[in-house]
Amino acid sequence: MTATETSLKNFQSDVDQWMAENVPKNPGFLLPLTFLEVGTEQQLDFLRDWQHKLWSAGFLGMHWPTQYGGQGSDAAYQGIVDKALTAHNAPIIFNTIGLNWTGPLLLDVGTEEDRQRYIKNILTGDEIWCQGFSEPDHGSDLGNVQTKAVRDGDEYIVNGSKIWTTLGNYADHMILLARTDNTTARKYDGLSFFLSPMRVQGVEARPIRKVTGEYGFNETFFTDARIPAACLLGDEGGGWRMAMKTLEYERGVIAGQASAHSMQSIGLEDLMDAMQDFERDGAPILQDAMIRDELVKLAIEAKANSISDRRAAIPALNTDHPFGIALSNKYRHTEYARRLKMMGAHVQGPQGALFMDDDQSYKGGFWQRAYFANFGTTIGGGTTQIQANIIGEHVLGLPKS
Amino acid sequence: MTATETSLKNFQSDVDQWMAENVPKNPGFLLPLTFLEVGTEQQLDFLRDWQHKLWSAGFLGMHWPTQYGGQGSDAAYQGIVDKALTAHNAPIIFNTIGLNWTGPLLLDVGTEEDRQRYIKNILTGDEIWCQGFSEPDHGSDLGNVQTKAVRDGDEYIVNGSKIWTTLGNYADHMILLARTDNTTARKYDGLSFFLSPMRVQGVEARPIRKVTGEYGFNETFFTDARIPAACLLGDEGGGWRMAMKTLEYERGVIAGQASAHSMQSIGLEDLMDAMQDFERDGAPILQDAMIRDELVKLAIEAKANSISDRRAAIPALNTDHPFGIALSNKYRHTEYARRLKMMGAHVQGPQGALFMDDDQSYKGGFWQRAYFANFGTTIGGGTTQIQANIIGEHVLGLPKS
Amino acid sequence: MSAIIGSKKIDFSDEQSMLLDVAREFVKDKSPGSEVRRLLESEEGFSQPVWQELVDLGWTGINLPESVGGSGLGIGPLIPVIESMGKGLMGTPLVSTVLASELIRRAGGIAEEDVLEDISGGVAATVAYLDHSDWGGANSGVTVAEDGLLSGRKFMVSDAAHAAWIAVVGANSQGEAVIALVAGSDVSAQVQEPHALIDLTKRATTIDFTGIKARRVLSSEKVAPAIRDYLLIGALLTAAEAVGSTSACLSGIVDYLKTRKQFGKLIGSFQALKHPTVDIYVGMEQARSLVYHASSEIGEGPLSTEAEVACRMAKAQASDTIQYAGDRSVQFHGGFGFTWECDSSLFIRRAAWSQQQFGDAMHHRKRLAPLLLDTL
Amino acid sequence: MSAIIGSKKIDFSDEQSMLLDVAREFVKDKSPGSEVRRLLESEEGFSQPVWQELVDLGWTGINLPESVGGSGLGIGPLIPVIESMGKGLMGTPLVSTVLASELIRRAGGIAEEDVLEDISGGVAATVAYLDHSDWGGANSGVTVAEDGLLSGRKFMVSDAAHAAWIAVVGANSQGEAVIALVAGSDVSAQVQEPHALIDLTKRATTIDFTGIKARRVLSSEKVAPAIRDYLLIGALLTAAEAVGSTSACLSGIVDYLKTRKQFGKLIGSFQALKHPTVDIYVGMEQARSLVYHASSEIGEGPLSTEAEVACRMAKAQASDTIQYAGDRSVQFHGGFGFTWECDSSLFIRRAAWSQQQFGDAMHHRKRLAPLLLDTL
Repeated sequence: MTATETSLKNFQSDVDQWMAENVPKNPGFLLPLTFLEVGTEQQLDFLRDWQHKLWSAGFLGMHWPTQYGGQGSDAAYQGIVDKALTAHNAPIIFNTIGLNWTGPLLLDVGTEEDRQRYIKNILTGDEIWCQGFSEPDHGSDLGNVQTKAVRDGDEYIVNGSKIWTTLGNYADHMILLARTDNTTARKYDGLSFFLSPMRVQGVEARPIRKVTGEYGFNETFFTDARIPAACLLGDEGGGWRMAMKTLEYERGVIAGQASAHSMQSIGLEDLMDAMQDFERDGAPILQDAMIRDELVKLAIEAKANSISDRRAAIPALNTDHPFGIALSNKYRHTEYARRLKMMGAHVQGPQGALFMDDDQSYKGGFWQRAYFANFGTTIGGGTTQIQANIIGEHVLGLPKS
Repeated sequence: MTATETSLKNFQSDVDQWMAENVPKNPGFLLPLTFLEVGTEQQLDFLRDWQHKLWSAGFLGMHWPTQYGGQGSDAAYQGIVDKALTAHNAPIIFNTIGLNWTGPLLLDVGTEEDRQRYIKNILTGDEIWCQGFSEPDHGSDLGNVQTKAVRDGDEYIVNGSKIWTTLGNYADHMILLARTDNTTARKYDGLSFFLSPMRVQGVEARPIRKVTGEYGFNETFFTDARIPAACLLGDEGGGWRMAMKTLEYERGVIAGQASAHSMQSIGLEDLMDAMQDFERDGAPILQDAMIRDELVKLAIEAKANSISDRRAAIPALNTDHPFGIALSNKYRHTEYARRLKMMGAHVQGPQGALFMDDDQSYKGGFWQRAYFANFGTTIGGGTTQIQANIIGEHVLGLPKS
Repeated sequence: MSAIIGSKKIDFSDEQSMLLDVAREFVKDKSPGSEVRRLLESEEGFSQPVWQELVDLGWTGINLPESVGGSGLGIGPLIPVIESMGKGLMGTPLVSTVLASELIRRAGGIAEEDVLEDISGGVAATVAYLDHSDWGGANSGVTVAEDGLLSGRKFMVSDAAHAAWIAVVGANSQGEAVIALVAGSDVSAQVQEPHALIDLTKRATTIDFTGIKARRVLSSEKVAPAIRDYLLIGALLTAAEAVGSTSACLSGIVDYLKTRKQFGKLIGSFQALKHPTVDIYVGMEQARSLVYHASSEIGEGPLSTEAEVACRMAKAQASDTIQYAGDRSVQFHGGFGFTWECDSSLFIRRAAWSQQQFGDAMHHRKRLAPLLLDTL
Repeated sequence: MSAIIGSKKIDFSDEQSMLLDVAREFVKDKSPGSEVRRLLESEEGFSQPVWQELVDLGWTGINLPESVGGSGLGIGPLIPVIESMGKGLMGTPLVSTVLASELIRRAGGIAEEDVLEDISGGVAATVAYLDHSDWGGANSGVTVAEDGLLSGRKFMVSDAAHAAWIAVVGANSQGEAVIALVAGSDVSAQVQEPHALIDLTKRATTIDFTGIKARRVLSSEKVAPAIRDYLLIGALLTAAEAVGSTSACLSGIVDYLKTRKQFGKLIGSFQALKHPTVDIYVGMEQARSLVYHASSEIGEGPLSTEAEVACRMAKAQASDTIQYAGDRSVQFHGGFGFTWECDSSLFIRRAAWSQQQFGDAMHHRKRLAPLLLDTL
């Protein structure tokens, strides 16, 4: 299928119809809002079924080659699917690290054997992927990775630990950045990149319990774990380049992802819906002047955020600080989301003191959990405070702190 | 007079009566709210007359010896006068540097000749004093004072400059900190303290225009200015100790001041008064829910500030951070005042865009000017940002920035 | 002219000073982190032996008259005790019990002395007030028939599972406010639905009182003011507890900022973390001042307007500060802050709880407005 | 579902792009700091030769139809021009003139084409709207008799001293809104009382119109919507100007933070200064986005609800941001910031002005509430 306007339009209506009929409704328990938050077998099974169903219907990996399980068409079709997933408020397509990072990477630099081996199972959800870059104590300083992989015949022996391993306890494979040489002049040159199996002796993913009480992340320990030497992607010592390429997929700098629907977003409309359900001082809460003002402030912020994002594409309106809007993206959106969700938790009155397991909690403690979970975005990937430094230094040219 | 309860009570009623009859009402132009803000001859003449009147009535320098123009009674009497001045919303007693810093210092360490020469004229307002401690570029780093005083026979030759010299252009004398020796091992040991005449060749006080458009501060330049060697207070090289003692009077750490009424404070009551005079959306502004909430927030802050100040005197309620309330005093009060005054300027609507010289401005632009002038307090004497460092480091024990 | 600020009274008696010392030591001793963590997994949420010690110290009777075995000291000396418990995140039905005894004392008469004797003697009690999620709405959804038979449900009744007495705020058949004193033993577990609270150190249940008979019904003209005062004192005690929790939260932040390094520096040297921490500190001290001020304004009789203003200000300030503190604590602990293991998770949950008890900051500011602004 | 956010349209035509470049260069050239300082001491507040150049560039007719000698481009392309003038703190009656021509164009008919021709040809004009200090109140205090004779005063009429036409918003004897077109030459200096504005680059007067005869009175059904649109477009142009001024204020702060040292470090390395500066930057970009969005929503006809929402959001955001920027600019410049000499004094004054023009942020948020919240 090539992307003519007519074929896209027809496709869109097909997709819409399929979604209307097939998007699963409330499963009776809270689903994760992002792929970072899969914390129970129940959630996992549900999401795996859903991904498989989407793939079976021919709506996943639209632009990936058919020989690896894709649909062999244009990327525009994936765009339509992703939009429809959002519009229909569909559960997330959870195998994100496989679909959006490992998959495109293998299609780009993998061997034919790697592609045959891994890609279809990524699409079906039969094999789950996780990522092993960050380490305890080194945070996001990837150049400083300390986990060691030592060649021993046809194997590498891996020792060390990784942190914030999303899906680690459920994963079959990890994209692993490890040090194969600690004698190189530049520390980056000692790193290698592996498609490393998780289900081998000496690999243990220990779930990290979050502030919400749920799981989703792991700390992954390698203790004399032996992995086949064939797991090496690219050359020994060439891991840094692979990791950087992966991050470009992660950040959407390069296209190729199989589905962008890795999180369900919570917006002002959701908060407005919630507002219908509460009273203050015996009257609908929307009649409270202070609440109204707070909502209007959030609306101004939300609108300014989305218009700013569009404005970033108009060069003549970005001459003063060319990358300012893009570089402030995380700062603006994640802090807005924190305030929004905090308000959702706060306006409930006493019910806001109930949590997820309470039958009387509002929407299963949805807002309280969303507020707590949002800290993942204001902490992870460079805290808000670091974002402010980045904007100050790289956009405004202020001296380093 | 010794301070018995009865005599104090009688005195208080005398003072009250006198104030009721003698406190001057609106002179037809804006008076300075603090001694830092005397900017015109008109203001100066008015304030000098008022101070002289207060002194003539026997209400100034209550506890200073009669032989120098004081009233020779107990300090409690001065406290009563000061309270009455505030209660009657009296104009400030402007010669603050003389009354509260130089005077007590001379009574403490001055020679009999110094006392005879200077003190009475401080009380009457006939001679005005200013202070020459801070220098351009060195801010509050007094140890680093660079203005030089070189002994030449019976004189010192002074060169250098001082900044933020309050009343400098009107002053007869300056308490001057200058370097008499730049070879000392400790830089503090090379400083001397002078009672330096302002009306001599080579001394020029150049008024600094403020953000309000008014004056009050000066930059004072010394160019081969010759001052009598007899102006030295204490020993040559003993200036640091004198300066520190002066600062203790300035900060009220030691008692002895002749009148604490050196500023008229602007409080929430004043803002409430102003609220009677404005409308919003065709109704009294006090009916606006947002305005009400802002006022209540300020009221909570004001009340918390004043109760905290009282709480500081109850040791058992200060065990966790013994000096926290005192050390956060400036931080709390000056920033509260900024918000209060900003609100006073802001609520006026279009009238808030008028300034002091406009006949139609609200109370002569009182609030706009007060808001602007308040920056003197959030910048001078260690900015708000530095105050936050002080609290973080000295109260909470956080590492230095 | 000074009407808008009003009284600046702040008393701190020798009893309070002594109790502050004793309570701090007590809580430090009985509620170390490991015990807090143990209890939050437990069904009861508090330790019976510790409760007994607390009873033996006389703390359940501090506010009650000597005639019923109390100390006759009023609410004031309880503040340092409750503040200390907040600091130690101590699970205990003390606040519920005190509020119940205050409500009963204020609404009842000589006939109620036996109940107050029970309480000062160490049985736990509580008040059932809310019937839906709005502190500002009418919460009279339980009706009390002539014969004392109740019908209706109450929501979020704190510490009800172990309460020997439950003071149920309801309405009689004429729609007048009454207080039904229900014996805990008459409320079976079957009619109680335990809540899953956001603050895991707390316990509360929804109770269906339908068909339960009150042991006694209070219906004099003292009932309405007593309910009003119960809500204000409830706000104050929540504020006192929140101030204590904020202070522990602050200590946790400060400790982390003094030891954790990033980019080769102690993170406490970064003003982006230091200055907000200072704001937490300042906000907490302000709240603490208002709490002790409010306690100085509360006497035996119905609360004065000054006392009402003080209680509301204390609650508004304490709520805002603990919310900010809990939020920043998670953020400033970075990745660790996002974990269950980090005590920030306890504080952000306590913050959510404290805000929602007896009305949030907005609720109280809205009620302060007419008291402060419309009286001139 | 997306009603609360609504349109996200943002257009930026080639004309706008070109005008942005031209206007920036023009203002840089004509309004350097020394010229700003010179003009603020002057009586006129602007330079006649520069005004003439601006007229020659066609800027007074950008928004007007070609039939009256304008460019027929609407309000959109004026935004970069006014933003640039805000950036250079340029004293000019352009905003007043544009607002007058928009009001007259929207309220008038063919008969008013001569006035619009005057304006596009380069005479200055203004609107007399306020009669007291409340944008939300009725401001119809000038009455216009059958014979066109006016009575009453108007307050804060911008740039009136040099206006050839003054559009006076008033009421006729039936109390209906009318617009009286008064010739500047009919308004003697004696009836004008110049204001001492907080923003020294601006000029405005109180005018007593009593006894002055309007050259023409507009009274059709177009008058009321035209006044409403005048207030919204006024808010938008003020926001555009404020965004420009904020950007200059920000540059001043950034320059100071990059060069001033304290305690041996460039002060911009301190997060206590750096992070608030980032917030000014982010707030300004948000305001700028909203301003350009709003200009994309305004067409020739009466403003749509989308356009109203956009104008109000732009003004609210721009007001809050410039207020914060001006305040922080003084503070962050320290002792120097407190002096007249420092340009911070110009920005904090511009901030006060911008806020108070066409309603402050609170005013607009209050009106946004029903538009956004009550339509679902």
